[in-house]
Amino acid sequence: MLELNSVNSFYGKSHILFDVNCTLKRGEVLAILGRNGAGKSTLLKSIMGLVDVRDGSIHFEGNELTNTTSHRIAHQGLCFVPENRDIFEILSVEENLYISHNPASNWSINDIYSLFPRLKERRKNGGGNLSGGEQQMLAIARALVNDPKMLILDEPTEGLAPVIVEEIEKIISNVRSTGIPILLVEQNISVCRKVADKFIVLEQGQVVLEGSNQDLSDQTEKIEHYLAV
Amino acid sequence: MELFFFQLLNGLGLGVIYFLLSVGLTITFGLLNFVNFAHGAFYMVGAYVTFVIVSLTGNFWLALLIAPLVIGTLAIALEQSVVKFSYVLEHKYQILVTLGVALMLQELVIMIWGPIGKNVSPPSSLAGIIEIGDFIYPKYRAFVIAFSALIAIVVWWGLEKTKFGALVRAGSENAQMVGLLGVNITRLFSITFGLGGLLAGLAGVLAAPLRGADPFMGVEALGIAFIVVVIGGMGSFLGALVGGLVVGVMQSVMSSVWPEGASLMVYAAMAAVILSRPRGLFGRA
Amino acid sequence: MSLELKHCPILIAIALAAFLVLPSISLATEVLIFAIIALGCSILLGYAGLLSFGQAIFFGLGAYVASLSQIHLGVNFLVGLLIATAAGATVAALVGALAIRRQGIYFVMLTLAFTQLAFFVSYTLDEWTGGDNGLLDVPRNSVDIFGFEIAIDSSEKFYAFVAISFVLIFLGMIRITHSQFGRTLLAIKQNEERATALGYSVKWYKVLAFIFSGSITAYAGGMYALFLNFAPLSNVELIMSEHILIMAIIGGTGNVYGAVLGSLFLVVVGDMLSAFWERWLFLLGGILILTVFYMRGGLISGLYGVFEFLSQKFGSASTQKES
Amino acid sequence: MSILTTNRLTKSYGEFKAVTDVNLDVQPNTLHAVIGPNGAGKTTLFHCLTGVQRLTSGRILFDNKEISKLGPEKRSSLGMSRSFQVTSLFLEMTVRENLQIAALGVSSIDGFRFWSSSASTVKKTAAAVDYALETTGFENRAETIAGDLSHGQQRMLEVGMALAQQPKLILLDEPTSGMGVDDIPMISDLVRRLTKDITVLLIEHNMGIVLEISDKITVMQLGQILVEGTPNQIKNDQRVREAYLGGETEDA
Repeated sequence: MLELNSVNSFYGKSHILFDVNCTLKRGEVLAILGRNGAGKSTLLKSIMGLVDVRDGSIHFEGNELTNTTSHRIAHQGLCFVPENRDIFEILSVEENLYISHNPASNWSINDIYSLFPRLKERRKNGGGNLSGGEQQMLAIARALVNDPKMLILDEPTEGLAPVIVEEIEKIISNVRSTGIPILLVEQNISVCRKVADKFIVLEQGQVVLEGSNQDLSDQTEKIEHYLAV
Repeated sequence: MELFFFQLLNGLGLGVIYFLLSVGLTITFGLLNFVNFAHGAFYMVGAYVTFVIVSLTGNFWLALLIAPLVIGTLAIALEQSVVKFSYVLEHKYQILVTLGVALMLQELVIMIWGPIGKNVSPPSSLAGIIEIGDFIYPKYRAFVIAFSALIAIVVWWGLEKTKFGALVRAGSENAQMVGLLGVNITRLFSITFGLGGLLAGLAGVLAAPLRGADPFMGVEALGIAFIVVVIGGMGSFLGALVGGLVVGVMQSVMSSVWPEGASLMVYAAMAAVILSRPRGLFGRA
Repeated sequence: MSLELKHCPILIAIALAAFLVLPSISLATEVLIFAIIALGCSILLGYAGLLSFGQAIFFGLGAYVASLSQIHLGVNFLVGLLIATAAGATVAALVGALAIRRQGIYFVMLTLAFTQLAFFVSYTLDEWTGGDNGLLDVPRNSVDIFGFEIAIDSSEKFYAFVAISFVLIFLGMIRITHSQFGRTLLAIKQNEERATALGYSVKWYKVLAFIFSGSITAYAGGMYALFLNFAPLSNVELIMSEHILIMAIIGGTGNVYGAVLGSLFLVVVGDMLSAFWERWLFLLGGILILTVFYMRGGLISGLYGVFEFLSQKFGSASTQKES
Repeated sequence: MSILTTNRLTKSYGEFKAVTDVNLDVQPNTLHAVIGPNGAGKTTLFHCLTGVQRLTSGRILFDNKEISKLGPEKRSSLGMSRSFQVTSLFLEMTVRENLQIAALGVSSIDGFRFWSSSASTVKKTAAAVDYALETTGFENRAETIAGDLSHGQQRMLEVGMALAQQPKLILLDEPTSGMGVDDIPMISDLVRRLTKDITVLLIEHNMGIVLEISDKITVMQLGQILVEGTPNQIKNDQRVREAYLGGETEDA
């Protein structure tokens, strides 16, 4: 469904991504690994039209996305959950869902409430009053009601308690089982092992390693070499 | 005492007009982070369009209906042709561009109608006074208060209870994220800009029978709108309402105590608020 | 010193040319006075990066103080102008110190509020300022040095005085803009956060820029009142601030000569156009917009562009060798 | 004799504690690195050290002087310079002018000289500017406009500006951020060389560099110091591994 062909992205003058290729099929979860500053977020932003792609192309279901405006890309069904969640703090939980809601979506706001009872309890609360975990759930929920054909998650488990991480893992598997592919930036390898079908590792803006879920366990040492120590 | 009450009511009437004038400015600022120095011109042109419609048809109600739409359209046309290209520029250049627009509109008005102001008479049904016991009050001013209050409620409802309003509020917090939800942000911008202009035009319509239409009322109105927005807090609906009323009442009451000092006071208040509390009464940090 | 020597003939040439070329001597006087005023604005906008709607305060203040000193103190016109300059510097320090406590749009709003305050104060103090009517019949008291009287009682003499002031002030400002202070201001304008991290007390630089700007504007305002024999209330209006800004921007704020071009453009074109088209300000609004979008450096950068083009076209042999 | 110490440094935003009770101890002429995963509080710590943000509680001692309440410009006059994570230069000026402005920043008066041409003021900075040009290898590009430099070169100039101030301590905020692979050795060589004359406190994501060149490493997590030690100690520390990779890495 998604196809990136030697993508080169820039922030102003700095060249961040170098010839990145990857593909994603229906019902697949692709994890993008890499250190801070390796270009993971830039990759997602390139897909969403937030970063200048000077070379290469991005296609989704055959449509060219390269350098179109973000709202057009969102209209194609690419739903983005940014790293810092970007919940609208002055809007209530319900309003956050309401402005994103697309009647065509498989998830109605009520479905979301049964999926995330916690959000139902807090639906009148301001987005700014939510805990980190609740914000993350709301951010994912906000993407789900927007009728996603593909989900893009930027470090959804970052800074969250293990219980909530588990819950998010469940949601990811749940969405995946409906056939919606997911692009996942994640630094926590154990999460990737549980949910990802395949992975790529970015270093200094280049793909340095790719593999299947099995490789995540088999090549741990190699991957860790890229990620940290 | 009665005089005081009279002035208080006058201040209220002035205040609601100030609110209509300022609310568009504050919301465009909140959403676009854009300061429109041409905002006062919308108010002025609103008064002139009223003058034209009333002198052609003799029907104020028609002006009340049509003039705001004309100004809203004008605002959108300006946004599309000039203003939107300045969004990417620094604040100071945005100010200069809109300053140029304001100057052009003002001179255009003088070219057409001359530098001398025009009088607009209130509708005959609202001529005269209402008497409540001993207290008398001009009918038209009473109408302005009631009508503006109604509009204030409509604007509040639109901002708080509709999807469009929620998008505007969301956009003022994080426009990029709104775009990522599939909303065409540039269109949201121009519609909001147009609605802000429409409300300023409406303020001009309501003000026309009270103070006539003159080419320099735009500059004056811009100053007032800035005071209101600064005191109330940039980007805040409630700020525009409270700020408008505070400034209106302050000006009206002061003008019976120390007429020359009325304007002095409000500008001093503005400076004091910026220095001591830059976010105003209700502005977000 | 070489810097001043280089610019001296250009400035004298400008002053002479204004006298010889312009249709009237009063127009020439006005051009030079407003060139100083536009320069005062450029110091703030072009060097310190501060968009201020406060220039009318210093302009009006200079006019009032110079006039009052002639009427009530009876001091000679030179002393009067010096008092006006000192008043301008003091008020500019005050206004500047308060205004720079806020940044961006709030800074602009503050300067706007201060101008309006100055206007209403001037309006209210009508015993001193003449209120709406302005201060009428302002004399130019002659200077008396050792029994030797210098009076500027003709428009030629007054022009000569303005021209000398113009040359000296411009030389002074060229020195300042080419000094370490001028370069530091440019650095602050380009990247304030970095300048602070490098150890610069940014606010004092801005206040000093305000003082320079305010004092020369007040001096010019004083000259303008003596020129007209009249200090109108419109000097302290917000619209005056706007016109000064527009003048500086159209001329170009990054170079002292931009101020001359801006003044020349506004005063002369305004004079010519207003004769048969009173609403020429309409055009000015349009030009302002075009300048911001297409020629951020103003007329002066356009002029340099033309020079460069010409020298490339005709002097190509020498320049090509170098590159 | 440490050059920089912090005593229970704490910074909170409302209820959220970004940095809690951090005790840092930097020895002179060493390269001390602070690392940690996202959200560990490194940047907040850096802002507190440079004076961009006020501490909530605790103390900072620099060269035996308490500096906790001084603004950034005062700290730089005392001999503490910094680089920026996002390149922050005077983009319309030449490399040399950037360094001159930096060198003059430490004296409180020279920048105010409006009565003499800048050439005379600039002479004073010649030694400092030359030192910075030489150390960063910009001798041949001194007259290039900073905005025209490549990204990697801008990062080098970023460090050069801090050097031109001839500081006792230099704080580097992710000097390699956004740099191409090929440029990184250039920076790490430079940083290593610096400790001959001065002390370097380095905040960095790139573990490879940090392990290679640091004398001492402080690892932060969730606003607190997790471990401190030499590169070898850090390399083999299980807690560091977990902090970076999440739980369940025991099979590694």
